[in-house]
Amino acid sequence: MSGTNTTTSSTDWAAIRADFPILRREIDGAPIVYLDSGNTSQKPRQVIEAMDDFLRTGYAPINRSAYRLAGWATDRYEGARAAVARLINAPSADEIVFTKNATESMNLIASSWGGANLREGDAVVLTHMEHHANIVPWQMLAERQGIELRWVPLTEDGQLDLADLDQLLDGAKAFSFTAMSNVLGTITPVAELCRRAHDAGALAIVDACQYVPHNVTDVQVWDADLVAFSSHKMVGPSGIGCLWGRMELLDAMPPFIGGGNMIADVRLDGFTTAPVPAKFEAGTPPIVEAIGLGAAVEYLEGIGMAEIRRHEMDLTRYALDTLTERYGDDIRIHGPDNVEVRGGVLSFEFRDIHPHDVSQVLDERNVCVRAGHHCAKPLMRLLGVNATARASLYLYNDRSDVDALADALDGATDIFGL
Amino acid sequence: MSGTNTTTSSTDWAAIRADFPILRREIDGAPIVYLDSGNTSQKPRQVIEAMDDFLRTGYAPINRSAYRLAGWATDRYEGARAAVARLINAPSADEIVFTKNATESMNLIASSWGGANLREGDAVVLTHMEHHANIVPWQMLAERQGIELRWVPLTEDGQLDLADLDQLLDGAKAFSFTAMSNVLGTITPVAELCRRAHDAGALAIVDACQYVPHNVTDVQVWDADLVAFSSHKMVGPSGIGCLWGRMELLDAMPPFIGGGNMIADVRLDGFTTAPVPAKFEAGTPPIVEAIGLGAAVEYLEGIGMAEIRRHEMDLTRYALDTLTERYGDDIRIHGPDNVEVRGGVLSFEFRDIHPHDVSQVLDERNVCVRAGHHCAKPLMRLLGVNATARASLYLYNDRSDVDALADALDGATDIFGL
Amino acid sequence: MPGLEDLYREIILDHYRTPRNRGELPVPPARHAEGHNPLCGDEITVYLDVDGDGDDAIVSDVKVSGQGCSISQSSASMMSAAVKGKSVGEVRGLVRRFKSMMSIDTDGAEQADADISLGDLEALQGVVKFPVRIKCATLAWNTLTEALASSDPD
Amino acid sequence: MPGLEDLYREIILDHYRTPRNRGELPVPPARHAEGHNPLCGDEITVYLDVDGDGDDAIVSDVKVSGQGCSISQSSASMMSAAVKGKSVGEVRGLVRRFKSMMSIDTDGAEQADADISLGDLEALQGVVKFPVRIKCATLAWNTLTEALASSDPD
Ligand SMILES: Cc1ncc(COP(=O)(O)O)c(C=O)c1O
Ligand SMILES: Cc1ncc(COP(=O)(O)O)c(C=O)c1O
Repeated sequence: MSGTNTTTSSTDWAAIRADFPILRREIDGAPIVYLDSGNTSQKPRQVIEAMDDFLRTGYAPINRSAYRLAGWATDRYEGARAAVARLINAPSADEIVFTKNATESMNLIASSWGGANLREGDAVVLTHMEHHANIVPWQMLAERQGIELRWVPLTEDGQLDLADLDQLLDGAKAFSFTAMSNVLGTITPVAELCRRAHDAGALAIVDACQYVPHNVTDVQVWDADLVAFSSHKMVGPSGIGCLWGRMELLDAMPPFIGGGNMIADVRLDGFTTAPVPAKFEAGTPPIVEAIGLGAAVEYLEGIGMAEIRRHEMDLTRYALDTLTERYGDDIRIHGPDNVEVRGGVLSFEFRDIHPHDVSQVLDERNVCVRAGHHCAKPLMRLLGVNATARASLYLYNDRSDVDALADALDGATDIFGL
Repeated sequence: MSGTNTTTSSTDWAAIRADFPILRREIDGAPIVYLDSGNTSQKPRQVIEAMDDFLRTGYAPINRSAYRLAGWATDRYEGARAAVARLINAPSADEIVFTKNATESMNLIASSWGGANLREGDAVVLTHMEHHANIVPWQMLAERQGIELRWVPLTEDGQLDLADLDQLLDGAKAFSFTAMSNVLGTITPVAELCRRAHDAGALAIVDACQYVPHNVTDVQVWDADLVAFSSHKMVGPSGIGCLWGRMELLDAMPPFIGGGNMIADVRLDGFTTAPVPAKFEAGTPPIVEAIGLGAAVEYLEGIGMAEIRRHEMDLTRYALDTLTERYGDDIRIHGPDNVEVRGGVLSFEFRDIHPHDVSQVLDERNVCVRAGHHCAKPLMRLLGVNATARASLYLYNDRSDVDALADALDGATDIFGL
Repeated sequence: MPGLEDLYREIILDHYRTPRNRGELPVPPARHAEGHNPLCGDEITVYLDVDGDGDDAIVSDVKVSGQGCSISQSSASMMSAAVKGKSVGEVRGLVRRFKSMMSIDTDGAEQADADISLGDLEALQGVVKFPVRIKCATLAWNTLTEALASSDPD
Repeated sequence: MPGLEDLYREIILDHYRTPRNRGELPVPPARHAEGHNPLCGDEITVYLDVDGDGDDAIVSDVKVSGQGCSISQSSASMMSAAVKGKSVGEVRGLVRRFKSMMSIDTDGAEQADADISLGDLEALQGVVKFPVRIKCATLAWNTLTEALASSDPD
């Protein structure tokens, strides 16, 4: 398993930070304080260079041509698949499907698995903290096939309220839930949720978009059925996402996007499909992006996911403490206070200032946070806000970034005079 | 229009070739002769550097966050959309949808437009020279909605046989055809085909994947309704494709992939969609890839599409002549002989040697051609082969590449002794 | 970066803190439209009472509801004050004039409306220096245009 | 690059030019399976007459039809010659042995089958140096495995 035996002291976090060229960029004479990794992460030079080098010396088509350059490119592409499989401990690299992003992965699941297996009246259970990527595809399916959506409620401190879970799961065909909320930071008990889904005879589908980049992921320990995540949130390039699924499931699912590469044969009157994963990778795939993702996985493995998680837990604790100590009741941070069950995502209300204005004021000090609904409008309504400001941490952040955030918040007081 | 008034003499093709770093790579002490651009094209340093630079200094989320870095990135992303619109003379940049590849664009069309507008028994007309990307999505729709597919046949020399077109179009709801065949090189009379589709009350859908990279494209002169193409075939990065459509059409089409960015609002009981193009761009888009595509368009514009077309016509003529002069009846090149109606794609049979073996022998001299069915199995059956070898040219190729191909073919004779 | 004082002018903060014409109007007879800013989650609803027909009809009352940031809320408040009592034709001119100030292309209409006074709204000029906020400033105006275009209530 | 003579051995070209056991067998009683190499469009069908049950059953006849490159065709021809008359158990061992020569992981089965002689098939060893061609060489073998596994014809 990746880096589980690295000891804390061995990691030079300053050197890691230095791997990210953009963090050395200055705007108005001061460096960028990037606190928007929950949105999309920055890339280390190792990833940038792998892509650059491949484009300069190795670019070629995948799976189609027989000359050596094409063979080597295909090997690199498949190597990236193997790297992703290793990262999440998938039993086989062939169970990794490359998509364009986690959103496509979720749509593939809802449309292909859902389309083939759900009938009018069948229920799918979601939670109240889902990202739109794990809501809208099911609503689209509901429009087409009349399925019922059920929602797991939340507790006061932003965890899943599992009191009525068995009831919700009763008769349900699937339970699709996030492993970590992109708004609250809440880490859900994935293995337990998978078990309870299975006990109820439902499929366990995990949106691991916020989880994989920050934690040791083991889909076999989870005993999940289908798992979606994105490269761009885990120091990899944009333009590529992943889907992992158990082979029997993927094998039985109909294709989602049709075209070249996903077929065994095409005749005027119909087509037959290629084996998984090709079946789900129609058209020219994100070739350079896969190479970049492979390099990203190697970069993360080099540090160790357990080590990254420790770093982020430490930093999250520091952030929670610093902001509360400095601003007391003037700041309200959503989600659990216990960093054992939360990642480095801090959504907050600051006094009565609209998050958009908070973000504007922070931006004057180059502090980059997201203000908005974070593609989780149902959760926003539950929280009683239409937006929050959100600072999200990653392996390249350190305490100075948290301090910069805390300092910059003072600016908002000056302007809005509250 | 891009470069229509550049004169032939002004272009330094050697300098252009030098822009492509991979063409300087040597394998076994000799440079690569890349003749597989119909599959995927190589990238100039201008595109590679634009992506590299953006990753090092400008990477940020699109359309979501409000700090300046994110605003600038969004501007660059939208700038790429405007560049693509300019390249094909689209009336508005908002009519350009970024997808993952042309295959997704075609699936979006078939699933969204087709799904909403076609009923059991409705007919869609395709041609016998389509790529699987313009066949399988319609077959998938046929499976779901029972539509009928009709096929325009080909003439002896690999052009569309339009003798019975009106009959085929009679009562059809859409005519979806390629602007240029990826096997035969045939350029189809797109404007005429659009007109005849419209006369019959059918939508005109153009697979312009092989056309846009090599020709002046004007979707308004064509009077097309929906047009699909890919970045990676036009010196741009992998991982991004394009769809252009008339705004009224796109506006009326339901979403294809659901999730973040494509919504106006999401509630537990349903969602409303954002305006086009966001409606069709769910999830984190190919950000870096769009920046690269924008740079690719600028690169092509800098030379001028008309000028590129002239260069390729000249080279195609040279290739047809050289190969026929050298090998006479031993080589059979598919497709039209008139370069006015063919692009630089040369599929051929060489003696009785299997294309895969031809490609192997060529690879020993670093000559990269594709051997296979080129994702056009119905066309292969019509040609009576199960594969061809295919050399495809682009702006960075010159006569030395054609000569290298002709020379290397000799090697096949030595081994197979025919 | 231009100073934040260019953005957060006193008059803007005043409209933000004390928004004019907040509330709803009964529909019908009022027309209304709802606007979203997907970037920040802002939602706004504009209600209009319009008396008469065509460009000469008078916007006799206007109300705005919803939530948003200082820029979108103050812009909505100033918009409401500016359009109340004006004719539909005048309101359209004002919309064009405002959008042109926000440097949004209005097909050269700019010249024709150059003499329309924006009054308090001039304070929003500073937003142009903060391009991501332009959508905040124009949300109310786009929603106003939609409300005007929404089919006659009866 | 390793020389092409490593790939195109004389014995391979011989099997390519004069393929053994070409044709079809009536189904049923024969079992059959169809294989595709999506890379190059090669298609192959393997027909088997199997007498008896289980691992001791005998492959009494085998035919191969389809089109393909020199490597896939010669591999199919050599395969057909090698399996004809062998027991199903022996055939399975041969498949494992061949795949292991093609450096395709067969879960350590390699050792157990190391003593199985490949005969002419050894000539295909050179394919390993041309990784993209491995799929050509194994197409017939994968199709053979499928044909063996295809449900009893009656
Ligand atoms: C004519 C044609 N259409 C569609 C496609 C599919 O493009 P992509 O693989 O980029 O999706 C291709 C390229 O493979 C093509 O040549
Ligand atoms: C929890 C969660 N799920 C899904 C997504 C969608 O990922 P992507 O935008 O890469 O498709 C995101 C990120 O935006 C997310 O945070």
